[in-house]
Amino acid sequence: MDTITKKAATPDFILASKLQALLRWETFLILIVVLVCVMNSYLSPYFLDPWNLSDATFNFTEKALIALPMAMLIIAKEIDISVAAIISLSSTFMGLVAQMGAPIYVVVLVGILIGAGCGLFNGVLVTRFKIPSIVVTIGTMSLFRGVSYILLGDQVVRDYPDGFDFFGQGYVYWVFSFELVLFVFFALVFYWLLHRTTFGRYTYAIGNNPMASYYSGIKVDKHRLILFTLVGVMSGVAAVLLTSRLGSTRPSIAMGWELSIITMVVLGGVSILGGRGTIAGVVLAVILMGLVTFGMGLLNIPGIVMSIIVGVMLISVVSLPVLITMYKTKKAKAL
Amino acid sequence: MLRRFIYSREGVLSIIVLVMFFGVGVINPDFISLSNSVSIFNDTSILIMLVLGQMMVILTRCIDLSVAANVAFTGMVVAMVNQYFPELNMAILILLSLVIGAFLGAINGLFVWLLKVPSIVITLGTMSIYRGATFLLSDGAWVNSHQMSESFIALPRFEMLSMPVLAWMAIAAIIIVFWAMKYSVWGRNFYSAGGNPMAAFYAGVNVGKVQFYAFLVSGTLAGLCGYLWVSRFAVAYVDVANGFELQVVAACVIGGISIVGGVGTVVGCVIGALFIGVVNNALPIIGVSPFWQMAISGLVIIIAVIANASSDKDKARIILRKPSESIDSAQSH
Amino acid sequence: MNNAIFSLQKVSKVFPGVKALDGVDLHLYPGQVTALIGENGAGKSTLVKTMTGIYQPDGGEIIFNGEPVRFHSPHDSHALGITAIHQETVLFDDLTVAENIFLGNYPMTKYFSIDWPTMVARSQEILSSINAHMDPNQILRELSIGQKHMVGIARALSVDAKVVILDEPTAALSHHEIHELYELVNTLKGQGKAIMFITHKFDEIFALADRYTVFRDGCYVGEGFIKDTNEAHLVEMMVARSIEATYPKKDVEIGETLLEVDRLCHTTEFDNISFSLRKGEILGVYGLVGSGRTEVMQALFGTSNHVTGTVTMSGEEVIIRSPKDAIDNGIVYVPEERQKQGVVLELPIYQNISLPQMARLVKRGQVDQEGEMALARQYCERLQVKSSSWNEKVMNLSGGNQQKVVIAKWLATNPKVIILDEPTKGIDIGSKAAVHEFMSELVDSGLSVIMVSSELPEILGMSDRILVMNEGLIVGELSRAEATPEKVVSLATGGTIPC
Amino acid sequence: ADQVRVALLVKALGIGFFEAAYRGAEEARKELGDVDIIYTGPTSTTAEGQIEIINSLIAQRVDAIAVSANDADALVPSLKKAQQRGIKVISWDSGVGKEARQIHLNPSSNSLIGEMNVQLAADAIKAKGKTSGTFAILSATPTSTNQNIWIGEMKKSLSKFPNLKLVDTVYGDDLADKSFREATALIKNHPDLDVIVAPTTVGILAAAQAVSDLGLTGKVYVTGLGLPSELAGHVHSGAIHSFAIWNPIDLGYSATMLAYNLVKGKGTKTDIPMGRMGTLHVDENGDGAMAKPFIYDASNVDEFSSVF
Ligand SMILES: Nc1ncnc2c1ncn2[C@@H]1O[C@H](COP(=O)(O)OP(=O)(O)OP(=O)(O)O)[C@@H](O)[C@H]1O
Ligand SMILES: Nc1ncnc2c1ncn2[C@@H]1O[C@H](COP(=O)(O)OP(=O)(O)OP(=O)(O)O)[C@@H](O)[C@H]1O
Ligand SMILES: [Mg+2]
Ligand SMILES: [Mg+2]
Repeated sequence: MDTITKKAATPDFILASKLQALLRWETFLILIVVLVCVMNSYLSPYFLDPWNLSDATFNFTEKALIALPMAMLIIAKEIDISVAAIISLSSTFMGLVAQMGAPIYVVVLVGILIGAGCGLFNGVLVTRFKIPSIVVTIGTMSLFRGVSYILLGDQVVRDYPDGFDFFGQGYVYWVFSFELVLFVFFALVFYWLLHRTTFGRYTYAIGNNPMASYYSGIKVDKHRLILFTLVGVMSGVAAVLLTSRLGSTRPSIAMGWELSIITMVVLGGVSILGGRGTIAGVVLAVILMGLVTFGMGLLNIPGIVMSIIVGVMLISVVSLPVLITMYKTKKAKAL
Repeated sequence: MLRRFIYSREGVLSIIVLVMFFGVGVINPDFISLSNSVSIFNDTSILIMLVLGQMMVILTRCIDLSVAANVAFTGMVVAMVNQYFPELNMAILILLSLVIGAFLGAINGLFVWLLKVPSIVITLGTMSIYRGATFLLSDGAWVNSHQMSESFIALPRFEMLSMPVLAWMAIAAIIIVFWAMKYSVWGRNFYSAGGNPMAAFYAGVNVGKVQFYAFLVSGTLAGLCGYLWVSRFAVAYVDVANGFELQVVAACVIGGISIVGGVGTVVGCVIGALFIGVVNNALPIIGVSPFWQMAISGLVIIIAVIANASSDKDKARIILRKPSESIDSAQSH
Repeated sequence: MNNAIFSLQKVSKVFPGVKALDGVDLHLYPGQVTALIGENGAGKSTLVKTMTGIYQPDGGEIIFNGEPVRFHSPHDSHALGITAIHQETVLFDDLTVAENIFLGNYPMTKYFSIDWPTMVARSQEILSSINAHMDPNQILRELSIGQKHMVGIARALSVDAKVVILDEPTAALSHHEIHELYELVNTLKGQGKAIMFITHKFDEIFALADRYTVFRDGCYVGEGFIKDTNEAHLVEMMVARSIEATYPKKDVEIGETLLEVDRLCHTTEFDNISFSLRKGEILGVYGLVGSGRTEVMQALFGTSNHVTGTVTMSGEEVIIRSPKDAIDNGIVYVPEERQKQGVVLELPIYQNISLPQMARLVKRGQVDQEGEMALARQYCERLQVKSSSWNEKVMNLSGGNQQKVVIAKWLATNPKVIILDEPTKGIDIGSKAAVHEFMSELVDSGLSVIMVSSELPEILGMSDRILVMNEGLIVGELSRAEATPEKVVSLATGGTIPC
Repeated sequence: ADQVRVALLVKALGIGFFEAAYRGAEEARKELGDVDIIYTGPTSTTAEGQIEIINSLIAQRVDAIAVSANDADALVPSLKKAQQRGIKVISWDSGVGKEARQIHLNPSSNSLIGEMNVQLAADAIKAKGKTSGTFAILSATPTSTNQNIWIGEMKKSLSKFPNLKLVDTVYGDDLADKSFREATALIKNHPDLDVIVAPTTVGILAAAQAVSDLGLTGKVYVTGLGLPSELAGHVHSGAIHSFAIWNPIDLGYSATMLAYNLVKGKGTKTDIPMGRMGTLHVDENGDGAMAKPFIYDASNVDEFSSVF
């Protein structure tokens, strides 16, 4: 223990160490983002165009909105792989009420409420029956989308009220789409929630040691329930945006999104084992993935090749830090 | 003994499967005929083999999401080899599928073993990579039945004792894995490494290596299934077995393989796979609307895991001695 | 000196940031018990792991039977007949007793398969040879902690060992079981095995050991024969200072009744628990391991379900359904399983301290980090937590300091009743004294303390009043004056008070 | 002169039919000389994947997009945006809502396809030596638009075939294993079934395989839409008597020609030239259809199996 040098226990020290922590993974991501930008603008003359970049954001904002609460959920040692199915179910219900002639605000409200309901349902199954969340959500993934199929069958709903297209297609100012602005807003909200509030603190504590958190008076199950519901709510929000962007609903909407969302979160430096990760990391990972796929799209690289690249990125992201520490300890031993 | 089985998780599950099986038989008596039972088993064989591999992986606290992509890649390779060298002996092709599958599994296993990175992330990555590689390899083209040699297609269909080779292969896999998991040190290591890695380490078990073996076996079986799949459906293309990994994991979960490691039996996972097999085969027979099928399978999974979870609850220890119990225990001494 | 069967010479082991072993020597002799003594963190367990091939030493030599050896894995040491019972229970909850005993060393048939019937039969033999009666086919999860320890011991005896290493084997055993263990050690000794025994309890050292070796901060300090030494000498070697009175119980004026528990019942764990606690009192709760003390305390703290009965604080009934309710009512609990239930190892000290009262540390909707820091500083300084900064992860603290963090966390909530469950379990003599001293201070400042302990001297030395539990029931209550070791043990093992 | 850049956006890469269409597009490129073809498509057949690609095509300012859509409605907003940015949009094979494209090139008219599928079933029954019989449909997913349109057309045209009876419609989701299982179940549930009609390439293959595995070759015929290169084996084995498909090469060729001519402003509102394929007549909805699907059987399948 003597090897550790004494440092004054002052708040400045917290700040310094916070900065230090931030300066690792996130800096690395920022560097890559810049690199990708430079490469993309070098490789394609179309890359550095505000409208094109703005268009590119549509490819990830909805997924990114779910990645935010998903990051918190994974930090708290849980996971939800039913999110894409929640989008489908909540879009289906929006479609049904829209068909009955509901006004915009009702449609939106229904979308968000159904999302919240699905999240709550996941949360109740996880906390009430003490089943691992990955197992629960494998089941509800089929259940939620299955219910969409029951309700809609082979129908398609496209009679959304006038003006509903604003959410997924409208612009707030110049090239800034409503989706993008909403994402920035929620990124700030979740940053505040995770890093500034007691709720965020509890999330880390639970993710690191649920038992000790419970013994410290945290209502662990309630917290998990809220997190699942939050993921549901944001899936509902994403469903509103996606439905509005597509202008129509089908049960097969958002197929396979869960994996890209989880990929974003892991790429952002959130530990899949819980307890570690930041919103800044997730946001950067989202931007990185958006830029990489958009850049490759401009070069017309087939999607399946892109998925190879994303797969390699994912594996490197978790392996690199391990390799680096291995190398460091080897060096330390040699000394 | 029998009573113990009936009350165990496996017992409850097999009763549910049997009730389902005969329930469908009431609606359509042909369903429970011997030949149809064989055909359901045959249809489930590939799933069973993949589930056996996945069980080992899950026992060691890992998960292998890349199995379906492995099936697609290996299937494509052997199909293409067969297409260009139709004279090549089937034994060599099967060996090839085992080797390729094992290789892909080993890649997962090495990352988990040597770098200690979470398997869910690794296999999520290799899942995209293997399937992408299938696309690059085939350039998106299919290999069709008439491009495959006769023996390539005939092998899994060849009937012995009125059961196809495919089903016999599954039975062989079940027996081998059952023996290994019960009677070999190598197999018992999966339980100890997953049940308590620290203690396993203290007992001289190399946990990382055991995890590596799990991925190796899972990959090898997936490779074999790759050949079996393209041969059975007589076509190889990029999307082969797309999304099948979830069915494999679901079968494990239904079969009572604990996702947190260390608990699960071969019997359980075979029943879990048969459960899915019976549901898959029964739904079209009893004429359930295709729109209902997905919701039903989701509901079934949820109910099964809830049942599994609650059957665990009674196992708490008891300090207080009820009068009757103390007599019991006194007698047993 | 050269007849040692197993020796370590100049062995070192480095962990990132810690030199756990710094060129230590150790010799074990056939037919003799060597006690290894040292404070918490002296490197004893690390040495055990190095001797059994779990860790590879960074320097030095291991000599077995006069020949240098290298253990690449626990397998190698096992093959030479070196077995160990580790400090942590390292068994498998979901496997059978028999398999737990033979795991890593299965009996095989000639067809290369595990011979289950033989395994069960031999387990039965070994278990009855140590007087542990259980069904080898039972799943370990269904056993009590004490029984599990017996399985651990059976495991160490399953091979024909030449060297047996016991790392704090008695920490979780009951009085009765400890005596059986003593007998066992003597039998093994008689069979000519070399035994190493690690413990923090001096009575055990003097009762069992022939030789001793002392470590301090990863360094070898000295060794010798037990018959040539005494406790004071050993303590001085261990801590390089002398320790004063072991049980510094202060006399505090005892106030009115604060907490009353009335007919607390649980469906399976305990029944009809009634007692009261007064202001400024230390209430000791004694019982054998598994007698249900922890369960009762956890019920008071709101962590167990299926509990009926009433709890009154200062005359008013309170309803406690979760730890939060308990904390709100001024009852806090320092758990037995410190690392699992007490601290969040990955979080810094200051965040651990503030965890139970985050809600009070909010400024403008945000966590007030400076307030948090101030709180942590105040209480950690009061408890003299040793750390480079309050921003250090709890993971990097020694066991005793982790315990202090837990206590600091609770004191910061201004509790009325503090429940300490085995507060000194696995804590060395120096830290132990500090904890006891602190307990005295607590009651002095107006708190009431419930102390669950399995250590008789501690119970007798610190309590104002003693409750004794057996098989889920309170079987007796003794005042400080009437309590004697015989009375307490007799009650705890199901007897009545001898007159 | 500047190159005209035409994007051929397909449902997903790695589908034989679209690879063949790409070859047709390449043929058109060679013929025209001043065209670049961007052949692209998502990893799996999802609308979201196609939209991402449309966004990148807009960014590249291609001159025209010729799309075979995974979803007739979901692509509408982004294709509209493409049009606003001055990109010519046509759909082919599988169409999109008419507000989102200028022309839709049907491989053949839907009613013709529907009728032809029933005709194929009738032919198969005749091949069995029967005059009347039953058939069932094995479709792709329950939500795939053109499948559903064709099934609807098949049902309509049933009145022209009084001797045919449709007994069941099932969905194989374009998955080999599920289609196989559904086909097997069809045969078991309807012991007197004569023909399975699968207007989808995955389905027809799986059904043919199921029939030959059950040893019912000659008893139950499979027919529908498929590619000669994929089905030649089953035609020879006898599981398939005949099947139909339009020529994907011609389709890709025509789509490219149409896109090019729209960019160049050639042709009139109702008639647009498409090179060697003649002129496309467009109706008031912007729909145009190519010729009748071509029927393949044992006599001609080998001739084409090496082509597409
Ligand atoms: N795996 C490890 N990684 C890093 N440091 C370790 C590790 N294991 C032990 N240490 C450190 O090595 C030192 C010696 O620990 P060890 O467990 O050997 O002590 P001990 O003498 O057994 O103490 P106790 O009486 O509390 O059991 C301590 O400072 C401990 O923190
Ligand atoms: N067989 C067992 N397996 C796992 N945990 C056990 C077992 N027995 C007891 N425990 C745990 O150990 C703790 C102590 O249990 P209990 O209340 O029965 O004993 P106690 O009288 O407090 O004894 P001690 O605290 O000395 O172990 C509890 O947290 C309990 O959950
Ligand atoms: Mg120790
Ligand atoms: Mg206790």
